[in-house]
Amino acid sequence: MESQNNNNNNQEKFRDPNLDKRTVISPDGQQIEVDPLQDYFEQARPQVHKPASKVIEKFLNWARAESLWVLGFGTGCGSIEIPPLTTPRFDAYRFGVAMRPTPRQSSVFIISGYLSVKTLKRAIRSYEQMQNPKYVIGLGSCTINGGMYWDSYNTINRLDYYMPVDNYVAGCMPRPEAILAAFESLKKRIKEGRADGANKYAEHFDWYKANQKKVIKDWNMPDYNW
Amino acid sequence: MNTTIEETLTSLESRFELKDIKQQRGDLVFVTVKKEQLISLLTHMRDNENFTHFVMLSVVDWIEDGVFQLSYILNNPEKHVDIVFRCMIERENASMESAHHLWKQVATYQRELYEMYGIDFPGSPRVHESFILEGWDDIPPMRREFDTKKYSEDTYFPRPGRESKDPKEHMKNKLYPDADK
Amino acid sequence: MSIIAKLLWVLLGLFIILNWGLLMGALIRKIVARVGKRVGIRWYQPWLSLPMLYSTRSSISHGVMYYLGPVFRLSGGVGIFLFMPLIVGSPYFDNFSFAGDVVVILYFQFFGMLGMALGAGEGGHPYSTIGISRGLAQFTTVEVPLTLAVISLAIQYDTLSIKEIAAAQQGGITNWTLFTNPLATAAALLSMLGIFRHAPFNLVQAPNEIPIGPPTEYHGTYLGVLRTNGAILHVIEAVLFMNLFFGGAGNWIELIIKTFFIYFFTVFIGVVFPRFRIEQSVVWFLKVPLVLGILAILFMAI
Amino acid sequence: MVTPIFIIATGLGLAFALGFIPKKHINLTGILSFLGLAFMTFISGQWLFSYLGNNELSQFIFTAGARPPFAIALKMGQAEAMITLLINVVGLLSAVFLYDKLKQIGRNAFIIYLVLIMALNVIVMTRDLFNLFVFLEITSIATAGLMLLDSNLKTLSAGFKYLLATSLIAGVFLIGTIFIYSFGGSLFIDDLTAIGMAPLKAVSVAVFLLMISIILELKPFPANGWGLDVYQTANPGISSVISGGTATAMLFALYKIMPLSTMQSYDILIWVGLITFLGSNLMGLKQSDARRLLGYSSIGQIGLMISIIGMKPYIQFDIQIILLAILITHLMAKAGFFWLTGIVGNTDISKWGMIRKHPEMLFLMGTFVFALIGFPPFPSFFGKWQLIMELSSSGHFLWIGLILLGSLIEAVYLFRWLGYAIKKETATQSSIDIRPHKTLPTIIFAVFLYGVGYLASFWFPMGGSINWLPLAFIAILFALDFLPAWIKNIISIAGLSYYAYQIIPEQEGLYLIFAFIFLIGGILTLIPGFTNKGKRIGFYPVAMMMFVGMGMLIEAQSMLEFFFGWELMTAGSYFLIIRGHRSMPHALSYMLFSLGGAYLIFAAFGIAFAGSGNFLMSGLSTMGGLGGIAYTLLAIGFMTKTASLGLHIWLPGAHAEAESDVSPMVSAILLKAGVLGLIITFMAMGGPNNEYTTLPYVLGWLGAITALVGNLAAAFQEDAKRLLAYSSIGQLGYILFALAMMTHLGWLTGIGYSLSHFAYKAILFMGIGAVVLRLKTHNMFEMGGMIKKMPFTFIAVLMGIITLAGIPPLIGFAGKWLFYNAIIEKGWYFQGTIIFFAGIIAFLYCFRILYAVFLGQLKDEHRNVKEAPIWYLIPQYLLLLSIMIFSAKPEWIFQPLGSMLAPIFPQGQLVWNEGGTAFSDIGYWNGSWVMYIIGIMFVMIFAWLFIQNRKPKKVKQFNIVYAGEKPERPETTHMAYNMYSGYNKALGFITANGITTFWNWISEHVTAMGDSLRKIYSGNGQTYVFHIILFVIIVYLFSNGGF
Repeated sequence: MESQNNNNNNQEKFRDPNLDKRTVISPDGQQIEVDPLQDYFEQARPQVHKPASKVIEKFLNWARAESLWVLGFGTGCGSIEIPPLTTPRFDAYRFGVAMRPTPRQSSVFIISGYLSVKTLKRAIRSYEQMQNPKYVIGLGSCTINGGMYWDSYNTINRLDYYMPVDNYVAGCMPRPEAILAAFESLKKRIKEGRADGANKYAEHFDWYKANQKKVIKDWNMPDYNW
Repeated sequence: MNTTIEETLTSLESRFELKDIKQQRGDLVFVTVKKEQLISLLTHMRDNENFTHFVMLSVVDWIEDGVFQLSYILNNPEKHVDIVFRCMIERENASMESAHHLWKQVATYQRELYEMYGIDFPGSPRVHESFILEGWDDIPPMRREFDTKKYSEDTYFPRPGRESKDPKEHMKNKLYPDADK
Repeated sequence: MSIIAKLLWVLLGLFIILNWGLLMGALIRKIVARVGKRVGIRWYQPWLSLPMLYSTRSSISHGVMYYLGPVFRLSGGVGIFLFMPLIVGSPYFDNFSFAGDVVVILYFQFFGMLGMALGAGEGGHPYSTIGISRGLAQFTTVEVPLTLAVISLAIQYDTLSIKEIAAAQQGGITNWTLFTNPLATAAALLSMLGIFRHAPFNLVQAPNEIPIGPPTEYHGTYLGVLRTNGAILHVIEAVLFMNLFFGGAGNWIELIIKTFFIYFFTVFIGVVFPRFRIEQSVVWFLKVPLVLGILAILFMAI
Repeated sequence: MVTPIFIIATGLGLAFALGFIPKKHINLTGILSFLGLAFMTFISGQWLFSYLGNNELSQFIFTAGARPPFAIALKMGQAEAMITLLINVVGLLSAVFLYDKLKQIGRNAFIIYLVLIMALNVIVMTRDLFNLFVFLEITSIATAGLMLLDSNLKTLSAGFKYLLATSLIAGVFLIGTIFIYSFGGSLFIDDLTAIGMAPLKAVSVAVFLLMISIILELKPFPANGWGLDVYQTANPGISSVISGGTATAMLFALYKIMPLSTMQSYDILIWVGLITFLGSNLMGLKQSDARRLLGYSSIGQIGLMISIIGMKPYIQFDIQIILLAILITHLMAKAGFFWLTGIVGNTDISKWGMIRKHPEMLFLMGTFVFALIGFPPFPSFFGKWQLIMELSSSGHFLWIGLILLGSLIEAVYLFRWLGYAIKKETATQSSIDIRPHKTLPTIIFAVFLYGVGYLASFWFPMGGSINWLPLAFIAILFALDFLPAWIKNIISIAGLSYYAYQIIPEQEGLYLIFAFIFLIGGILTLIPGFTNKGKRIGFYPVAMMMFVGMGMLIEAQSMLEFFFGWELMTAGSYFLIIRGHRSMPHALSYMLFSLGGAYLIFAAFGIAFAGSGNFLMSGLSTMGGLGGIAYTLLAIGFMTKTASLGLHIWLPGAHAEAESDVSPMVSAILLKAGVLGLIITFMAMGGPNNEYTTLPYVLGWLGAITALVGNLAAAFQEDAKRLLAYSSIGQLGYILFALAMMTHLGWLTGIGYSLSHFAYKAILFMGIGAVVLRLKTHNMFEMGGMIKKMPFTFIAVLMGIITLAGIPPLIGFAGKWLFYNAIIEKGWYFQGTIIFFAGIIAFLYCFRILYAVFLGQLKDEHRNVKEAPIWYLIPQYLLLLSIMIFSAKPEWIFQPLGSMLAPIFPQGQLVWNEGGTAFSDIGYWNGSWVMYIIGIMFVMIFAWLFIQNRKPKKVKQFNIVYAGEKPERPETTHMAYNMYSGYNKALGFITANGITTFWNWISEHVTAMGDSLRKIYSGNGQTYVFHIILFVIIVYLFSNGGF
């Protein structure tokens, strides 16, 4: 399995000392070897979760679509466009959109602008910690094709190579109205049952991982972040 | 020490080899010094001339001349005067004496320079650890021989169909299509 | 009444309370939104969120206690409901209040808190623990004025039975504890601010600082259970105050109106005031509310 | 019958004869001396035997066949026989101990030694004043001679000072004798007594001189610098003769001449004695030299005996018996102790840790220390008991106070020393000299002490009713200490079970409850002991001592038995506590608080005896006019065990540092002894309608504040066991409060709480103890994640915590519910609110201990930790089972409890209906229904969640959302250190260490006082002489009504 092949050429150079194997002495004097990656983190691959029967799924998708819980994670400059959503002028709450502070409880991940490699690592981790079903909105040109950072040495060009994206919002930067429109279009997608990014991610897990690992040279985290 | 910046420079000249003294403004002077004398000069400035504040350290890549130009900017907080000491170092195996013992924060600048330009500062704390790039394995990205566009195309899956236009031409064509005619 | 019938009535009561809790939450949020010149959520939003949460396809578990945490929490909420008489004089909606008096309810609050705290604790997230330690710390002093108020009531009515206290307030608005024992009511209302944990006493969840405190790791079904509990608990705590201080409820309409205003009171305060730090809120409850509570007892005992 | 004149003859004759034996036959000299001493012993022994058999009249022996004043009269009565026997035994055994020393010095040493012993015998027997003077001189010369034999500069100087002082004293005696003769015309004491010439002023001066000189011989404080140097520098063998023999003889001499004097002189004795007792012990506080320390102790004890002689007119009981009991204990223990210092060979008490390598020596030392303090079963216990009772019934409470204070101070330094010996690490190499001729005498005296203790119990009223069988069992356990621990554990459990089987069926009412807690609890807490490998030297006897002591509290019909049991329990628990890892200071403070408390109880018993005239426990309810004081004393005394605020500072350390299976014993069980005491006190006060309303009121407040401070302090602890210990303080505060309410519901709460506290605190301490056992740390922030490793322990601890916190449906809630009702009924609203506040604060530490130990992040080094040993789990789950049963059926426990309390508190009982609902006047509660409802609901909700969420992915410890990062180490992700920092900022001031500071202040000042007193001992001979003269003058002036 490719994700097992965690060693690129620079493994030694980018060693994360926190993930080194180490030996500790237990209270009764035994030596215990700790392999942080194995012992601290669950690394199992994500599973594809079959939708429920059609009628029920339709109802559930409606419920999901009408209560979108957004992870408050600002990745790039677009994150400044998100807070206005909760203000009286735009008031996303009336569309069933709410902000959540933790990935565990969120269903929508807005990648708000360019993603440097460093941020990508955190974004992947947060994305993987969200529960199925989960949706991604790519905000701004940068997530589509790199935007004004298209030739930067450190910024990714296409978000959909690293995680399944449901909606892109073009613009540099898109205004909050555009984001609201994105929510509406996402809702439509969900209700139609087409927003199945989490399962897509699980199905094409190896491909996504390979892409991720191609740009993240110092891969120092579990292959899947539960 | 009620000296003006000119007097300071005069007194410095008697001790160090200063070249290309250029007074940009009343309170800003650029001076080029030799690599070997730089650290002792900085020390002197800090201890005797009251230039106690280290503003920043930056670098210019003169690839044509085969040198890096390091600029150490010092500030005299009482007289509000800045002096910039420039220092040329070889581009090949670039290395410079570390100044972190004078001001702690210099170490951070030096880490950045090492990561972005590959200039080594032996002895500087944590200088070889990655600074803002996590897992960079190519030549330092800010060196001018590094082709960032090619790197990006090779690495980041460029989306086909993207067009790049020269902004000036594009805007001209868009706004004044008839200007040339 | 046979036990089956009893159970059915209890379930009916629970159903009403749950739905009223969801609606009340939505209404309150709507009012708060209007205060901020927003439109606010749709009134049926809570009914959408619950299926959304319950239908999460994947979930994780940090361990047995983590799994049981929401169970404890909801048991706490439903338990208080079960021991609470809802409608004065109604044999159908007095639930299992024959099993214990107000003391049982006061102490059963801890059941859910402790279970939830342990569940969140096993989640292993430091923010959860910070939230819990703040919540417990704040709760210690929140309960003091309430205790004093309940003692004052017990002296006043010579009983600890909620049913009897509520029954004693029937026959006109002037018979309410609010008017017959205003000091105790004031103490209890202030302590209620801490029980409902709106601002200025919402440091426990402190959304901007320690994500959301105890339930940081909870998601999906777990969170659904917690939200279900929240809906029930808010109403039933309000019912407690209603029974003790605001004359109980003769019918469901009365219950709905009274609980709404009781709950709204805390929200209203919360909209107006900023958040306290934990050492400030702990001490705050030992100042004015405590003095009010002591006066309430002196007032009744002498 | 060999006439006592042979004692003199043997002594003198041998002394002369030895001179003729050539120096090289030193062994022959030695053997002859031993034979002589043995013969002297035999003579005394045979006389004593004859007196014991049939109450013969005392024998007078007139030398030269004439009556006084023409000849010297000796008397050999029962007392003389006893005293000479003691002196001769000490002499003989000391000689054995000193054998190599004497032999090394040579023939003269034997001669002097024989003369000394003989002279002491004569001092006891003679009835002639001049003869007394002569032998006083001989004694002092012989003593000095013996000291000087050991030739070094220090002994030389000490011996010289000794000679100087004793000559002066003898001079005073001689002047007195001359006066007497000139007025009375006789030197025969009995004749002089018959004349009855005391009223004459001049005579009284003469008698005063006689008396004061003998007192001076007994080294009264502060004119005793010369005597102390002797103890410090002389060979321990000699010291034992001086302390045991010479002092005994002198005391008897004093006793003998007292009939000559006036009543006023008795008062002098009392005050001189008491001041000596107190002053000498005070100065012992800062002493670090073993022998000088023993010297202070000796002088103190002798001072006590002087004062007892003086108390003769005030005591109805035969004072000889009291004196004898104390004297024997002092003589044997002190002689043994001096020998022990010779055996150990290091005189710095802080270095005595080396004695640990020889447990039998440690055992001896413990025996002597406990004997000296007056613990049971030693004779001095009975002596002091009777003394205090008698003084009390004659109304001399000041003296009682001084005696008890002095004893307490003595306990401070002796127990500190014992603590060093048991616990203090010492780098010094062991240099213990355990040759048989050194150890044998010591062992003999230790054994004697126990034997005489047993005999002594029959000399005193009610003493015979003490049940010695369990004590014999303990003795057997001591003897079997070489066996592996598990065998001893089985034996102990069997023994305790048998004891329980004997006691429990006989009990009824509240005693039954406590018998159950003490004995069944004892059995349960012994079970974890099976995990111990090896021998666990010394554990089982002392554990049994504690449990037996508590059993005796239950059994006790008389105050004597109760106090006997109380002291036994204290001693046993002291040894249990000091076994802990860093327990030395905590064990000491435990012992001091316990002793202090015990002495207060003692004093109160005295008052009760004065009031009721008998020793029965029922006498406690007839206190005479002093009820208020007596009950206060009792309450404070018992509160030292329940660790109420102000008296609690010993508890956290003692409980936390104790071994894992000892903590539940001392916390769950031992504290209940204090509760039992309080219950007895309150019952004696007369139930609900007593006349002492202030005391319960004050205690109620005290209990409430204790609960608050204890719980708050518990919330701020980092040490898991300390947390539980502070929680015990808090919980005991509840109990005190509940009992102080003095209502039916209050007591129901208090006793119910005692029971449930027993159960859950045992579970918690065993659970946490097992964790500590496995993790080898007490710090909670170093633990974490144990739920995965020790799930069964977690369940038990969780249930314990739920019970503790009083959350329905477990039985702990019963306490809370009852509290509400009781408080409102009683009208103690504000105290009650504090109690509730404390109860809610309990949640802080409840959560903290559960979270920090069992939840949160597992540490790397604990990955291989195993579940707690099965022996820890068994008792926990047994207790848990009982908690569950009574939670489901609270009426099974509270209904019988209620009917037990009904005779005492008929008002305000709970009413139970058939469905198991309890009705108070204001509230109602049905434990069974609450249990069913919550149980069924919990299962249903769990099923609901399970249906919704069947297969959650099990993840590992770092799979947490961490703002996109990943945690680095479990240590930095476990939020356990200073968990309630905000709370501490707000309310932490309440737990500021004011009380500890207060007690430290007291101990510092007392010690400093002792230290400054010591400055009078300049070490200068002239100064000492000046002291003596000044002493005589001052005492004279005082005896004549002031300056």
